[in-house]
Amino acid sequence: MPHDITKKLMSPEEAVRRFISDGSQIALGGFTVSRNNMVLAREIIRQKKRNLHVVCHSHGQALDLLIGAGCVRRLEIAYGGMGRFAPTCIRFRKAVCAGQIDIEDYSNYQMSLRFLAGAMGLPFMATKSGLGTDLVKIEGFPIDVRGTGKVPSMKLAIIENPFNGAEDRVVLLPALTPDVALIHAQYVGEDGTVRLKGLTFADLEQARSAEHVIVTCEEVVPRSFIRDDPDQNSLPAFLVDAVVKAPFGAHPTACYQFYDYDPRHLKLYRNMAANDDLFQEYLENWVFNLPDQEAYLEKVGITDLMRIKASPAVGYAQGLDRR
Amino acid sequence: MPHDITKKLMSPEEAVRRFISDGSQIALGGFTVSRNNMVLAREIIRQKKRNLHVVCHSHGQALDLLIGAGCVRRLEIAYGGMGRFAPTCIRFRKAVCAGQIDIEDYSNYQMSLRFLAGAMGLPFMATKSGLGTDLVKIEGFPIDVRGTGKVPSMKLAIIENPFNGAEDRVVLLPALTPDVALIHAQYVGEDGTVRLKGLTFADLEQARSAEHVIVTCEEVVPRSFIRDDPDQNSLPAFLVDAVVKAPFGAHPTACYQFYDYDPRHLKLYRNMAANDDLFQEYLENWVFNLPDQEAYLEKVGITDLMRIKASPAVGYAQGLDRR
Amino acid sequence: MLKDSTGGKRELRMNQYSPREMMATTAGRMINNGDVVFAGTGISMLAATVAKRIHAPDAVVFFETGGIDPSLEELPLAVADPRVMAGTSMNAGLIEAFSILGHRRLRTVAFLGAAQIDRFGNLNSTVLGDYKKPRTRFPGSGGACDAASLAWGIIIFMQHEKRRFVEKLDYLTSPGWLSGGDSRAKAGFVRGGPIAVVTNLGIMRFDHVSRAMYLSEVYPGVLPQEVVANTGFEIDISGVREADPPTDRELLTLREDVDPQRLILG
Amino acid sequence: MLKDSTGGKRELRMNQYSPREMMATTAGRMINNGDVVFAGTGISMLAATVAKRIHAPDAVVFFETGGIDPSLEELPLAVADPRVMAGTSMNAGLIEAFSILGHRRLRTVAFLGAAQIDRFGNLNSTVLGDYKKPRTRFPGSGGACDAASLAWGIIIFMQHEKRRFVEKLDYLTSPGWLSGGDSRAKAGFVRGGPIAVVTNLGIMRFDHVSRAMYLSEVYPGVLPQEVVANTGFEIDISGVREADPPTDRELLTLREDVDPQRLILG
Repeated sequence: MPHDITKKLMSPEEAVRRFISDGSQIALGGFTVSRNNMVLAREIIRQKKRNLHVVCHSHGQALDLLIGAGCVRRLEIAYGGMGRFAPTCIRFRKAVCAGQIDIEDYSNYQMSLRFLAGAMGLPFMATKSGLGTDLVKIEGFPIDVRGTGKVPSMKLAIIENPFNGAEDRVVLLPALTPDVALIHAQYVGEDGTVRLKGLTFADLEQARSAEHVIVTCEEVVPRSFIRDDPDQNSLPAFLVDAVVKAPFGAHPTACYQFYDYDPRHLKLYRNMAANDDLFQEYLENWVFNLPDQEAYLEKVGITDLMRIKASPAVGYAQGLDRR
Repeated sequence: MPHDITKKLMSPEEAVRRFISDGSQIALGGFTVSRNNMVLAREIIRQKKRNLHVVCHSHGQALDLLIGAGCVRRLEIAYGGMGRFAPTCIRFRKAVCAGQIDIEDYSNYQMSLRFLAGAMGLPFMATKSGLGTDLVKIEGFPIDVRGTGKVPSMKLAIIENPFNGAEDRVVLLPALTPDVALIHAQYVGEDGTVRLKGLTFADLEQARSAEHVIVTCEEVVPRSFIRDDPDQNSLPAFLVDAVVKAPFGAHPTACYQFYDYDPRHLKLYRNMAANDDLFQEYLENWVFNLPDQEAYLEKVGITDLMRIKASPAVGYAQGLDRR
Repeated sequence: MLKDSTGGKRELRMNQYSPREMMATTAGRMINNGDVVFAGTGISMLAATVAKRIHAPDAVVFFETGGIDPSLEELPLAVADPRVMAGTSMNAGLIEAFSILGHRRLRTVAFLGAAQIDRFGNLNSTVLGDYKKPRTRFPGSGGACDAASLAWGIIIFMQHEKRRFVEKLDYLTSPGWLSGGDSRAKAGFVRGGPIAVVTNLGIMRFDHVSRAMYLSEVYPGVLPQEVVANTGFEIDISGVREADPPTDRELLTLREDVDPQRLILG
Repeated sequence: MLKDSTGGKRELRMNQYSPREMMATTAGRMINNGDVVFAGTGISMLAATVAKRIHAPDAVVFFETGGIDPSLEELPLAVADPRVMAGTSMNAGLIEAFSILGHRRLRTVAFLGAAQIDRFGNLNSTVLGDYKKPRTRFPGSGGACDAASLAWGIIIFMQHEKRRFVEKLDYLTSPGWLSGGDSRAKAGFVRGGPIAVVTNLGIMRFDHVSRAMYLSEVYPGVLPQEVVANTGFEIDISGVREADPPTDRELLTLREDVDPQRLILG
């Protein structure tokens, strides 16, 4: 059968080894508490990838873990937070204040437009968002990295709208074309087609903008299932390089229709991330000492996983104690 | 119940009367042989709207009928054809050759980008498509209409990519913000939510770019049905001004999962459109002499309608004689 | 304003209410029926939801993440919470959400918070101290700059403290009225700007000409001088009046219907 | 090249084939396994489908309308035919389709036709005569200009007639090699350009330096001079060879599997 995924199906270990190098520019899918690609984030840390250039819009857990583990050198971002569990991502804040990472601030729409430009093969996108703010006035990246690697020659450009005359100024945002996009999906068909359920955030734009795409998923489903309603599908097989079957692969963040975020784990993380020694202990306990996702899930334990299991009626865990 | 469509549900007659005026800029949804909003096109002709400024990408039957009936003054378009039934739309060709309409040529991607820019509130979109061609070198609209009404000040602009230096030229395309978009959908929920099935073409960008949106539909379905899987929905209620229940509203073009295009009617049309007198007869027989969609469907007849009824297995009429 | 000094938060009586309850109901009243509300989490969720349940049933709540008109049977704790994906009219993505936010035919009202605000309603949610070597780092713009740039109007929630109401922002993340007067239009914006600032002390609005912030209302029991003392720039208090306290219906809706777990009410 | 002079089209024997069958199989062989093929209707559908069924099972056919990898159990007669929406891996829209077309990581090959072609493979599908007062009007670019601008490569189908192979186009709708040499890159394109022109007489390709069209292959029974006589500009025929006729398998697949109704084969 043509278009099957047997050649693309691989372990997280293989996917990270093959598609991510030191210095890679990687786009993180998901949004704050949802569909963070945690299984790949933990594997990147295990493989001690360094100097990553992360591009995302609003991101949370995977980003914070990667930064805390010292994998990230450069970051283009709109928001680093985990909602009520960490209004500002903890290791992110520490790293920025300590000057350990170079950061370039954009807004969510700006970052989404940059991914969309890359996805559509357009050189840049124009917007009015940000005029008059420090987002358009202040560059975060040092001048000497400008134009090197995947860093654009300017953060952005402000031009006059040629259709409206000098008074009408617009912001031009350079396209993003990351080396790899990391996406966690609910379903991948045996034909390689990807289906996201619930909000897609900017995952599709990120995937379409990237040179390579790794999709981890909750379920690999038969071709007949995924092709039964193609209107619901999100990415064609030919844009995906690696498929990793990883149930609960977004834990402790949520995966709509499969499981909720895990408030107990996120609180545990928050407490340990606040302290350098405890954070190292977290990395040892939850990343380095665990060889793979199976071991991780064993450590989380069936009780906590069942607690966050989504109700099929609403797609989250109804009545979950989130205080 | 909030968000219901009782205030928006109306007849084609009322929808056209309220939202379309002489000179309006209207975006036609659908694509060549599919989901042309025929029920509104016939009503616009009945109400003798004049000097319409039509904007579309690849369009067929509705466009040709509107042009033939003398409703259109200006046209921005990428393609006027009906596939094998009329490689070039017949009345369209006649009107262009006779200088009866002003025409501005773009490509499909260019027009789609212009709708997307309007939908996203962006002033323009950049692309490489068309560099070096007459599409970017020759303006079709007379100079004296430039900058008037909804006509942009220039067809397009070519600039140097500020991120890459002088050698890298790009085409800037002005956003479209039509007065009205005409969309034919499969489903509208009682909460006003619109669901398109099959290919969406640029319908969603057209609707989101417009000041007003008229949606005709095959079925009005209960709120519980449309909200059961919001991932499948296409437009929120607050972007829709009028909902018109119009079964077979795209006939003689196709509506995926409901009916196929009607080869007999399209051949009838082709033969009559080729001759000015016969075309007037077509308009009399199929538009002016019929008060509404019910009368139109009675005239088409149940036999022909059943012949094109879509198989639920594939969404079109399997084995339909299309020679 | 009565603080909840009785201990049991769940035993608040109807004639008592917390600052958060006052803020949520006050802001909720600014929502008109038919508005399209760009909600964040926290108190803005309460404001939007209480408005929808009481006087603005046709208001539509949507999130920058793409969730449009969710049923909100449980309160989301983040804009990407799966609770914003349930019972929606449509699950879209960021591109669609921000397109809606800036759609010229919609009266979109966005709720924002920030670490700092200046007299023209410009906001900082990025850093304190020097941007290149910050004293502390906040999450960043997220969609705040986009909302402040593109929405029909924004309503800002703040804790009223001198260190937050500052003469000069450490970083201008989200545009308010910029440097006042017509500077916002001159910068290139075609609409928008701050409507009001809702704090734990009262409501600030902006002069229609100078675009400078003034004190519009104080909550019952708050003195205008308290606002002056907690504001780091000069503020006109000459036109102040006392705000209406939450009604019984508003409080009941908030406590029993919108946030029974007191996840946000605290 | 044997014309079907026997009358019964369905009775064509395997050693007989029509020009259309020759064109479809010839172009089909230019598709590599794994290519992402931007198909139009007509003969390009046949070429793509016969390639997929024989030597390029992993090639993916998609349409500018947004249909990706449809099952094509029946032949679509237009790119918006509901037959391009059935059994697909994904039903998208134009924006997604053109994004795929230009995607730098994909080897996208587009099939195009036109009313006129020049020596550098530039195409006219807009007008004959003056643009402002045309002698006749064609449908226009549609996605052709986009495909010729953005795809990895294009393959062009033409009837080989002098009035179609012209010294100067009446209107340049879709960019080929523009004025030859490196003019395409200089215009701002980062890839693409015509690979071949497949006509009822043979196959034309383009010199790698001058980018001028030359005759690469003639069909069995066609003389190179016939090509010269039907070409409105000078064409190099010095390297011509005879093309391989369709194989039995190709013809069987075309006739019995791909287009049994002879909707396109005629």
